Amino acid sequence: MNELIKIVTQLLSDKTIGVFIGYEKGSAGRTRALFARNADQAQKLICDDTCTQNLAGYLLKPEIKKLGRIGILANIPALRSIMQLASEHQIKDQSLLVLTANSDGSLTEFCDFHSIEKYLETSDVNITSGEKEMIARLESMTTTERREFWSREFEKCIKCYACRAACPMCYCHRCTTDVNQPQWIPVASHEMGNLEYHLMRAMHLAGRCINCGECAKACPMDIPLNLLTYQLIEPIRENFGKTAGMKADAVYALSTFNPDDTENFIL
Amino acid sequence: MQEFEPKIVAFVCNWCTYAGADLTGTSRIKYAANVKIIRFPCTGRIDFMILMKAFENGADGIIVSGCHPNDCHYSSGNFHARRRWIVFRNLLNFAGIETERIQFSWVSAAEGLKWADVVNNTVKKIKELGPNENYKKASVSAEVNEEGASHE
Amino acid sequence: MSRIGVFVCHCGENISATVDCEKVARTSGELKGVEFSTDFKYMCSDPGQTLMKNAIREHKLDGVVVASCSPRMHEPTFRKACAEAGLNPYMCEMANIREHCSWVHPKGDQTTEKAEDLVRVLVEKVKKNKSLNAIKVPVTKTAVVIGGGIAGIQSALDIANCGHKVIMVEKQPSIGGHMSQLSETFPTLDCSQCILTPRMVEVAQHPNITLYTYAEVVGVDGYIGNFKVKIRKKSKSIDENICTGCGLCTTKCPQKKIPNEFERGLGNRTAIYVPFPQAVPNKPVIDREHCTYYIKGKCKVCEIVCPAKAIRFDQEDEVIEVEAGAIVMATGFDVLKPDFFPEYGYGKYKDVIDGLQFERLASASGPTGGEIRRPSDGQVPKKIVFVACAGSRDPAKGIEYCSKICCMYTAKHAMLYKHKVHDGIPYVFYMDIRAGGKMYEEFVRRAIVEDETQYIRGRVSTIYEKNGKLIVKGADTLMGAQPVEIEADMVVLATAGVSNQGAEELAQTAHISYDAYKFFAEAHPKLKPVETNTAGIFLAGACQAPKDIPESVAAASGAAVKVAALFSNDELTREPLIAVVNRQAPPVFSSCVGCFLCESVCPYQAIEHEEIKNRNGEIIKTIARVNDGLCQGCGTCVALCRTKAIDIQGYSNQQVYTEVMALLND
Amino acid sequence: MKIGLYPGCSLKGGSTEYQDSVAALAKAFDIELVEIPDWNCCGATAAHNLDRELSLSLPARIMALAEREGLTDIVVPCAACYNRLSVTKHELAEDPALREKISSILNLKYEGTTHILNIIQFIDKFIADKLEAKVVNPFNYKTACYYGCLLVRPHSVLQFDRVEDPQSMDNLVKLAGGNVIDWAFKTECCGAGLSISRTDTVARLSGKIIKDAVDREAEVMVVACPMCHSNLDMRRPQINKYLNENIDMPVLYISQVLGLAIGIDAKTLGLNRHMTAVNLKEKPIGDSLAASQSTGAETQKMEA
Repeated sequence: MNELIKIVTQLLSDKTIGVFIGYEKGSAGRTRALFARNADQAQKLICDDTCTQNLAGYLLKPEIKKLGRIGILANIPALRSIMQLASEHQIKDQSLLVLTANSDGSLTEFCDFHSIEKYLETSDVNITSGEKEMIARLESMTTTERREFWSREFEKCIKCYACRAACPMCYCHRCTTDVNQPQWIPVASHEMGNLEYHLMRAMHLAGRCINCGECAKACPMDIPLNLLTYQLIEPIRENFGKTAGMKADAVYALSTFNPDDTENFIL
Repeated sequence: MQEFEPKIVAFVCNWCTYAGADLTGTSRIKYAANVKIIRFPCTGRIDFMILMKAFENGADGIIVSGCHPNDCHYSSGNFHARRRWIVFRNLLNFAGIETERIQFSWVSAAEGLKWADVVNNTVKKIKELGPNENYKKASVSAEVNEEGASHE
Repeated sequence: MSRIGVFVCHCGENISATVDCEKVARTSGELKGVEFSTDFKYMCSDPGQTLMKNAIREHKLDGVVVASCSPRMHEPTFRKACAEAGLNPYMCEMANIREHCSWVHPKGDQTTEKAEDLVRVLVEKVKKNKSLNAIKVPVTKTAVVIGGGIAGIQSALDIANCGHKVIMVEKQPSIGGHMSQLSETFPTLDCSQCILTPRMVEVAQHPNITLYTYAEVVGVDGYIGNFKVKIRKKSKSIDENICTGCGLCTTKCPQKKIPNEFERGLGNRTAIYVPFPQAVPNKPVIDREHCTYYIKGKCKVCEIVCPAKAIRFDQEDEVIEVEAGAIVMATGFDVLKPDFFPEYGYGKYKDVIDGLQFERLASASGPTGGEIRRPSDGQVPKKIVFVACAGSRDPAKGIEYCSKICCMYTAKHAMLYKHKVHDGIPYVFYMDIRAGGKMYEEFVRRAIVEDETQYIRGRVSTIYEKNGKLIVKGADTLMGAQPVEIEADMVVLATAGVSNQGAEELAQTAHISYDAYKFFAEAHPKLKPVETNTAGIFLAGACQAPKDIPESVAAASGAAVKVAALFSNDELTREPLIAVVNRQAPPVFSSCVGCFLCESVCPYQAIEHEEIKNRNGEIIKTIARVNDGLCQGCGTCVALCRTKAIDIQGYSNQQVYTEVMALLND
Repeated sequence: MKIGLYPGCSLKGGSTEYQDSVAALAKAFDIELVEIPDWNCCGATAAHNLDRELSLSLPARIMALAEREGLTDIVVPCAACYNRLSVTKHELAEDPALREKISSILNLKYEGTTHILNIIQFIDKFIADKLEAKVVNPFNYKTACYYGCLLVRPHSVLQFDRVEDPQSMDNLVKLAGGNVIDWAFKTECCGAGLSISRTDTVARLSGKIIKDAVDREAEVMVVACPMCHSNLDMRRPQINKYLNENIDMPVLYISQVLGLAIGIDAKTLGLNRHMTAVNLKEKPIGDSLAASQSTGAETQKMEA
C-alpha cells in the first residue's frame, strides 16, 4: 500500500502522469474511485480486496482525459477493458501507465499493451461459478419460464441508464437509445421499451463484454443484467474462437467471419 | 371462429432471394399471401433491431433470407450476417423469446420453388405457434405510454 | 407535406387478372401525402410513361411509386422517366405487385389487400427518400498490364494505341511469355518467334508504354479509376541505362551449367544471362542464386570484361508506386508438374518430356537447332509417342477440366516431327480430339492423313525403359480395349495447363476472385468474360483459363477496349446507393466514435480513417469515412454500427424502419 | 499389444508359410495376434460377382465379430481378403441404411470401427520404426517388389500407396538392407484367380512379370499376396515352359524377407514350403551396405 502511494506520488511529482485513477475509502465502509492529481491526493490511495470496481470505465471520460496522461490501478477486468478499448481504437499503446496489484500484494507496472497481453494469458478471466450456475439455471427453464423471468426483471427497470454509464464499453457519444430519427428504442420505461433496450445493449456488447459486472452492480433495481451478456461469451468463444479483451489488435468477433462457420437453423 | 392469419415480414437481399421470389412469380408458383417482402441490398444490411421492430409492431413471424454462402453479391455480407444471427438467436432464446418465429434461409435467384416452400412452411409453422402474444402484450402497454410521444 | 404520385399498372392482365387495380389506385389515393393516383394498362409503355411524366409536372409531385412488376425489371425505366420529368430519379420507388403478388396468389380480396399493403409500404418509404446524385470519380488514364506474354503485349499495344499510358510489369527478364518458347503455331504452322518478336519490339519502343521487366506487382490499393500499384523491381545487378547489350559478359561467365528455364532444362545458361537471343529488353540480368560472386564473394569476371562498366553488384530491389485507372491481369498459365504420373517416368527417364520441351526441341533457335534429337543421347527418335490429356480430364490424379490447347499442339507436334524426320512414326494416345476452331479440325485431319500420325484412342497405363527403348503400354479402346505396347524412342506428355504459380497470392493482392483451380474469375461467364468482380480490373489471356493464342489475343483486345472505354471520360459516374458516415456540428462532428469495428466488416476496404483537426492542426477526433469510390453499397457496416453513425443511401435506417411500420400498422 | 488377425482360407491352406512367417515376425516384435473367433470366408473372388448383399455380409460379419471382441486393428495378410474387407467397410460407411440392413441380416451389430490393415500397413504401423535396429542379416539381394492389383486398387477406396507405381514394400525391403530394383511390372496382372482354370494364361501373364524382373537382374521377388505367390511360385514350370527358359528366382513373402533379416530361421518362416526352391547365397554384409547406399542416392537423385 505504501509502495503504491510512493510510486504514484513520484509519478505525479515528476509529471510522468497528470492523474492517477485508484481507490480511496468512501462512505459506509465502501471504496470509491479516486482521481489523484497531486502528491497530497495520492496519500489517500488504498489497495486492498475491497478495491473491485473496474476503473477502466473512467479512461475515456473527457473530464479525466483533459487532466493529462492517465495512470490507473487496474484489476483483471480493467486490464481486459484496456485491451478491448485498444482493439476498438480508443486507447493508443503506451499512452497509459498501468499498475496492477498482484495477489501477493506486489505491484506490476505495464508500459505497453504487449506486456498486458502476456499477463492476461495466465490470468483467470472466466465468469464466477455462481454466475455460471445462474446461467445454467435459466437455460434449464422453458422458453416461457425464461420470458416470464426476464419480464419480471425488466418490469423493475426504470431506464436510469446506470448500467450504460458504468460499462467501460459503452463509450459512444450518442447511444442508439438516444436516436430518435427513427425512434429505435421507445423512450418510456414500459415493458417493451425496457426489453428492447436490454436486448440492444446485450447485442452491442456481444463479443465485447469483458465480464466485469459493473452494469449489474450499478443497477439500483438489482436486475441481473450482466447475465445477458455473460451468456453470449461462451457461444462466441465456441463458435468463433474469440474472447473479448485479450489482445490489443484483436479483430471483433462480429466484424469478421469464417466461411465454415456452422449453424443449424438456416434453411 | 376465423382462422388465424399470421402477419409475416420477409427481409430479403436484393440479389438472391428477391430475385428468387421474382422467379417464383414468373414460374406462377402459388404461395400464401401472408408474407410481405421488404427489400435490402444484402443480408449484411439487415440490422437485428429491425427484427425487434417487426415483432414490436405485431409481426407474428419473420423471414430473413439471402444468398447462399459464397454467392453473396458483395462476396461476404451473408457471412457476416450469419455470425450476427448465430449470436442474436442465442440472445433471444436466453431472453425467452421464441426463435422459431424467425426463419432464416438461403434462397438463390434460381430457387423460385424453394422460396414458395420457405414461405408456405413458415406460414404453417407460425399458424401452429399462434399469435405472437408475448410481444402483443408488451406492445399494448407501449402504445398507451407512447401516445403523443411519436416523432415525425 | 409530401406530394406523391401512385401509378398502378395492369400489365395487360398479368396484374389485373388477380388484383383489383382500380381499387388499389383508389385506396392509395386516400393515403396521407398522396397527391395523385391512377391505374393504367401498361405503365412501362410510351403512353404510360408520358402519363406519368405529365402527372409529375402537372401535380408537382415530389415522389413516385409505381406499382407494377419487379424493380429488377423496370426500376431503371421509371427512374429515367422521372428524371426526364424533372424529378430526382431516386425519388421513384416500385411496389412489386406482379412477381410478388398477382402471379403468386389467386384472384381475391386477400391478393388485392396485399397489393394495397405493398403500395402503402413504398409510399411511406418514398416519404423518407432523399434526392441523390450520381457519384463522380476521377480517372487516372494509365493502365497497368501485369504480364508480358502475348495477351499482355496485345492489351498494352491496343491501349497505348488509343493514346493512353501503359505500364507493363513482367516478372521474367524478358517479355514474350510462353509464346516465345513455341516453335511453330497451329493451324498455320507459322513461326511463333517471327510473328511475336516484332510485337515485343513495338512494346519496348512505344512512346506510351513503360516496361518493367524482372519486376512484380506487390500491392494494389485504391479503386476503379484510382488504383495505386506497388511494383517491386528486382535487382538485375546491371545499370540498364549504360548496358549496351553487347553480351560479352554472358560469354565469359564461368557458371555455364545452369539449366536454362527458357529451354525447359534442355539447355544451359550462364549466371549472367539473357534468357533468349530475341529477348526484350536485350540486356542481361545476374541470377544471384547461381552467381559465383554472390555465392563465394569473389569472381566479378563480368565486371572486368564489361566494356560499358554497367555491372552493379550492390544494386538493390526497388519498390515503386504508380497510379493507374485500370489494371489488366495477363499473367498467363503454367503446365502441370508431371510428377502426378510416376508411372510415366517423367524425371526418371530423360526421353520422357513435356510439350513445352518438345517445342524447344522443334524450335530453330532451340538447344538442337530445330532438329528432333532425344535428350538422353542426341539420337534422332524413330518412334515418338505423344500422350494427350496427361493430367487433364483426370479427376483421380490430375485436374478435372480440359486444358483445351493440347489436342491441337499434339497434332502440331506430330506434324513437325514428321516434317523433320520423314521415316519417323508419331503415335498419339488420346481420349477425344477436340478441334473446334477455324481450320482446326482440318489441321488434325492433315496430321492423321497426310503425315500418317497413328492416333490411338485410349490411355497409357505405364511407361518403362527396356534395352534403351521406352515401352509405352496402353489400351486401344476402338479395338475392343486391346492392350497396345509401343517401343518408343521418346515420349511427349501433353501435361495439363494450370494456373500460374503465385496466382492465388496475386489475386488476393489485387482483391479479385479466383476459381477452384486458382484461375482468375470473370465477372460473368458469358456476358462479362474480360471483367472481374472488382471494377477496373480486367482479364486477358490464359490467367483466366487455358486459352490458345487467337483466344488470348481476342480476350486481350477485349480487355483493352474495356480499359479504353473507361478512359474515354475524365470522370466516371456511379450509383449513389452507398454508405455514408453522418456529420454533425462541433464539438461532436459525428456520432461515429471511431471504434472502426466496421473496418474489417467491409468487403471492399472502403472504410477510411478521417482525422478531424482544429485550427492548430491538432487531431480532435478520428472518425470513419466511407470511400465512395470503393463502397459498393452492401450496408453490412450499417447493420454493425452501434451508434447508427453510418447509414446507407436508398436503404437508410429511416427508410427501412418506416417500411416495417407501414407494413404492420395498417 | 493385441492385434486382430484375419487369416482367411489361403493362410490356413496353401500358404501356411505366410501365416507362419507373419506370426513369427509379430512374435519377434512382441505383438500378440488374436485370430478373430469363428471367422468365415471373406467372399473372395466369387461373392461380389453373384450377390451384392452376400458379398458385403460376409466381410461385415468378420468385422462385426472383431468389434465384439474389442479389436480395433485387424491385420489381413491376404491381399484379396484385405480388399474385400476394405471395400465392404467403405460401402457401409457411405450408406447408413445399407449398414443397418446388413447388421440385421447378420443379426450382429456392425459399427465399422475397426481399422483394416494389409500386411504392409501392419508392418509400417507397428514394426517399421523398430525394424532397422533388429536387422542382423541384411537382406542384401537385388529384389523386385511385386504388389499386384488387390493391394492398391481401387485407389479411391483403399487410399494406399501410389496406384501405378507403389513404393511402400520397396521402402520396407530397403529398411531390411535390400537392394530394390526399379522395374515396370509392379502392378501388372499375374493371372489372379485363373490360377487353376487357365494355367496357360497365368503362365503368359506371370511369365512377363518374372521375365522383366530377371532381365533387370533381380535375384529374388517379394510379394504380399498368397494368390500372386501361387501364380509366380507354384506355376513356375508352366511359366518356364512359356518363356522357354529355366528361371529359378525364388518368390518370398515380405514377412519372410523381414524375418530373415532379423535372424529368424528359414524353417520357422516356412521357406522350405515353396515350390521354387529358395537357394539364396550368403553375401558379405559390406555388399549390401554399398548397395543400399547407392540405391538411396539414386532415389534422391530421382526425386530431385
